[in-house]
Amino acid sequence: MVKEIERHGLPVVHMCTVVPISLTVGANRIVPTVAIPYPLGNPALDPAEEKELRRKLVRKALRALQTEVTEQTVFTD
Amino acid sequence: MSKFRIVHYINQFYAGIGGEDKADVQPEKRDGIVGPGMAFRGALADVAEIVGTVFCGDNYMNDHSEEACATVLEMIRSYQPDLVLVGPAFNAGRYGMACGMVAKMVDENLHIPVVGGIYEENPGADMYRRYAYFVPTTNAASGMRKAVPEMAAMVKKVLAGEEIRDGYLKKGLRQNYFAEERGSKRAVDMLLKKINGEEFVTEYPMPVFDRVEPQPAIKDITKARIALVSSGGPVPKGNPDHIESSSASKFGKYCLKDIDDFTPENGQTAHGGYDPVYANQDLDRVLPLDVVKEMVRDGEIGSLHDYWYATVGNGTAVASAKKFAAAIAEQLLADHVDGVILTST
Amino acid sequence: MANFFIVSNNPLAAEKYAAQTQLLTGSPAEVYRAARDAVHRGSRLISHPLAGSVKPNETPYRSIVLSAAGGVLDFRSLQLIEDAILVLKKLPQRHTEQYTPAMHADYQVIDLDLLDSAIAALPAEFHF
Amino acid sequence: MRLEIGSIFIRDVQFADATAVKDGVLYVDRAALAAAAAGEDERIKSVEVFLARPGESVRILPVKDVVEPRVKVAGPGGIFPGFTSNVEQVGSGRTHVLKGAAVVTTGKIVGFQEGIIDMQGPGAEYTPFSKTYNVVVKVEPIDSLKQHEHEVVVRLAGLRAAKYLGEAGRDVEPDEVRVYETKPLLEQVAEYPNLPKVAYVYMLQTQGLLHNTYYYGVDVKQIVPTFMYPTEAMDGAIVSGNCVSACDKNPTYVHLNSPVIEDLYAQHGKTINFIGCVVTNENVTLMDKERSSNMAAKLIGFLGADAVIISEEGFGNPDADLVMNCNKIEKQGIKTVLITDEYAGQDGASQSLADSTPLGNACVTAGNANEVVTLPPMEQVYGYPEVANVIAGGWDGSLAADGSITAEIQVITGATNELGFHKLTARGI
Repeated sequence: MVKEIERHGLPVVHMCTVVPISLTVGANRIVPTVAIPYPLGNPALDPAEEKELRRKLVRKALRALQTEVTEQTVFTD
Repeated sequence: MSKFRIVHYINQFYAGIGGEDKADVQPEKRDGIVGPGMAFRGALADVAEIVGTVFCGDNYMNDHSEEACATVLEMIRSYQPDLVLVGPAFNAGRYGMACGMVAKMVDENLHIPVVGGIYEENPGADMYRRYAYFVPTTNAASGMRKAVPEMAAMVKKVLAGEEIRDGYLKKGLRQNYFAEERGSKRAVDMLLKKINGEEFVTEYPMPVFDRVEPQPAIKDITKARIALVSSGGPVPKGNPDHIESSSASKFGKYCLKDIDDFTPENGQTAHGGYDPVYANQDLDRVLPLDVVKEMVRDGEIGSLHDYWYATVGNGTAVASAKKFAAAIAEQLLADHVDGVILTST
Repeated sequence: MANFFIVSNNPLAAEKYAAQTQLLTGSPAEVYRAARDAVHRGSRLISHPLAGSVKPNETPYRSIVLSAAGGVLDFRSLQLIEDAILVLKKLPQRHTEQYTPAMHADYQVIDLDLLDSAIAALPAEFHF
Repeated sequence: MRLEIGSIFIRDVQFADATAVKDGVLYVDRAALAAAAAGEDERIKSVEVFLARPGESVRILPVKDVVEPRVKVAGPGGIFPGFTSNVEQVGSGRTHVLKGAAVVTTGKIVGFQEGIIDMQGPGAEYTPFSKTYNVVVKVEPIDSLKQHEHEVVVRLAGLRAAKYLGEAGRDVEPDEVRVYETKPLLEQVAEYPNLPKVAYVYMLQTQGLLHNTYYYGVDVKQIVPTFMYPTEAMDGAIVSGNCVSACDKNPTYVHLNSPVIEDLYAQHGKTINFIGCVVTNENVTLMDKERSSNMAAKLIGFLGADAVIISEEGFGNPDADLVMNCNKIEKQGIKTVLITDEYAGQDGASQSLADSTPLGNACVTAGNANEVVTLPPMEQVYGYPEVANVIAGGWDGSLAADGSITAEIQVITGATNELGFHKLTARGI
C-alpha cells in the first residue's frame, strides 16, 4: 500500500508499530508508533498526555516528509 | 477437424464505441470479430476462429463489477467457446482490471483457458494473473503489432495442449509434478553447483519484496497539502461501506470536513487483525485526525485533503493493495496533494 | 506468581495448569486471536503456535504459552502468531464438532502433551 | 566408521511354514511373525499379518510406520540400538538388508489416523512404498490402553517384526555389497584434502506424543544436537515414533535408507568429502529452537564444513527451525541447500512455508502437500478403512460409498518426504 502510493509520485510517511514489516513492504520514510492496537495513542495515559504523544508523533512524520532520503529510513528520534 | 471457438473480450474504446465519454456503456455482444480481433484472424486462421466479441465500458465494468461480470459471462457462455481472449489492455488500469475480472469469471465458472495481453505493472496483472496466460506487452497501445503475434502464439499453444513454461506473466501458483531424480539427489546436485559457484535454480523461491524509489521531500510543509490514509481500518461508526475485517475487497473514502475529533460515537475500526477496544474508544489512536486538524488550524500544515482513506491490511502485501493504491493515488493527485501520512497498526 | 500464562481451549490444560490457563470456549482460531492480542500488548510467545504436525484445522484443541504481559512488542512473536493465523486460514475448514468423544479425548491428550513439552522446557526466566 | 551393506534383493513375498529367504523370495511364517511382533508385550491383544505386493489392488491404512528388515552380521551392536538391541555404537561392520521388503504397521489410535499406501492406481505413484513387498502387521492393543502407550506398543511391534524378518537374511549371500565409510574428522579431512567438506544437518521431529523421534532409544527432544557418523543411521540408530503428517514425516524405513546420506556418499571422494552428520531436533518452545539451531550451527562450524544439506521433518513450526539453521549456518560463510515441502493450499496460491529467509536461496521442495487426489476403491483394504474421514488432509465425506477417497496428498505415506526420498516436487506456474 505505502509502496504503491509512492510509486504514483507522492511521498508517503508510514507511521506504524511493526517497523520490520514496514521495511518489508517497502516504505521509505518510517516513523515507529506505540503499539498495534493503538499506534497513535496510549490508553494508559490521561487524555491530554495522550494527545500530546500523538502530536509529537505527527510532528515527527511531518519532519520525515520534509527530509530527503535515498533509501529506507526509520525516523527514531 | 472443426476449428476451435474463441470469444474475444475488449473495452468500449477498442469496440469503436468511444473513449472515456463512453466508458459507462453496458456489456454487449456481437457475432464474429470487432476491432483488434481482426489482427488475430490471420495469425489464428488455421486453428481457431473468433466466433463472438463481447465488450463493455471500462467504468461500467469496474463500478458495477458484479452485474457486469455476470452479464459478460453469460454472453461469453452463449458462444460455447473453447478459449477466451482478453485485451490486450497494455497499461490501461481499468481495462486491465476488466480483462482480469473476465478471466477470473471464465476460469472459475467455464473452466476453459483464458489468454490475455497486459503490461506487467498494470494493476490488473497482479490482481488476476493467476486466472489467465497473460502475455506481457508494452505499456502503450503502439505495442499492438508486437502483442498480437505473441498472444496468437500463446493461444495456439494452449489450444494444442502444450506444456507452457514461459512467455506469460507467472500465475503465482505452485504445481506439483514428478521430477526425474529424487529430492536428495537434486539437493546434492544443487549443493555441488552452489559450492562451485555455478548457476543453480532454487525449486522454491523464498518470497522477495521489491522496492520503490523514494519521492523527493516536501520543501515546506506549511504550504503543502497533506492526505490521511490508514491500513488500520478506521471507518465512521457503523462501518457504512461494510469494509470486511480482513482481505477486504474494497477501501473506504470518508469526508473529514465535519469531524475535528474522533469519539466512541463517530468512529470505529473495521480491522479484524487486532483487539478493537482501544480504537473504538478513540479512533484518533489509529488516524490522528484531532491533532492534524489543530495543526492545519495553527498553520503547521498547509492544508488537508477533504477525505481520509481506509483499508484493512495486516501490513503484508495483498493482491488488492495495488488496485486500491492506484485508485487512491489518482484521487489524491487530482486534488493536488503533496504528501501522505499513512498509518498502520 | 507465575510470570507466564497459557491460552487454551483444552479442558485438560485448564485442569492441569488451573492457575495459569485462560480457558476459552471457542475454536483454535479463538485461541490464536487471544494469543495475537496478547502479543500485541507485549507478551512474548514461549511455545510455537503451530506446535506439532497436527494441522490447526484438524485439531479442535490448541494451547499456547506466553510470557506475562509487558515489554516492547516482540517482532518474532508477532510474525509467528500472524503466520499461524494465515496457515489456519488457508486450510479448508473441517467439521471437528462431528468428531466422536473418543477422538476429542485423543486430541485433548495430544495438545496437552505438546503443552507439557513446552512447560517442561520452560526457559529459566519463567516460573510458576 | 566403515560399514558394508549387503543387499539381498527381494522379488516376491509369500506365506510359508518357515520364515526364510530363497532365490529372492521372502517366505513368511505368518504365526511366527505375529508372535515375534507381539513379543512379550501383554498390552497387545492380537497381531494379524497380511501381504501386499506391488500392483495388487490393495490399500493399507492407517499406516503407522514402515520399517526395513535388516540384520547385523558383523561388528558391534545390533539393529535398532536402544530398542531391539543394546545401546552399543552401531555403524560399522556388516549389515544385511532384505532390499525390496518392508514391514508396514497399522493400528488404530482414534484421533490420529495416519497414512495411506495404495499398491496400484494413482495413489501408488505418490508413495515410495507401493514398490516394496509389504508385510503388513496389524496390531490390536488391549482396550484400556492409553494413547501414549498405544503409539509405543505399535512402534515396538514393528521394530520386532522387522528384526525377526531381517534374521532370515543373516546367512544369505547378498546380491550386492556396498561399502560406506566416514573416518574420524582429522583423518577424513586428510583423505581428500582438496575436496570441499560437506556435512548433513539432519532435523528430526521431536514435539511430544506421536511426534517423537529416537536416537539410540533416547527421545531426541531431550538431547542437544550431536554428531553422527552417517553409517549409524543405516543400522537403525534413528527410529521414528512420529505418526502425524503422513506425507512428510520420516518413517523408520527412510532413516535406514537415509537418501541424503546415500546420495552424498555417491559423491564422496569424487566431488566432495562427506565428513558426517549433525542430528538436531524440532522442539516446541522458541528458546529450544534458538538453542538447538545455535548448537547445530556451532557444530557445523567446528567440523569445518564448507557446505551442508539441511533436511526438515513435518509441518508448520519446523519451518522456523529450518530457517534458523539456514541463517546461522550461512552467516558463518557455509553454503546451504534446504529440503522442505510445501503447504500452498489446494489451489497452490497460498504462502508455502510458515517462515522464510532470503538466505534460503537454494531450496529443494518435495511438493505441495495440499494437492487433492482421488484414490479409487481397492479390492482389499488392510487396516481400518473407516478412518479415511479423519486422517490429516482428509475431510468430512472424503470416503465415498464406493470406497474411493478424495483427500489431499498429505494423507499418503511418504508423498512429500523431506529427506528427499521421493520424486514429487513443485514449480511456480
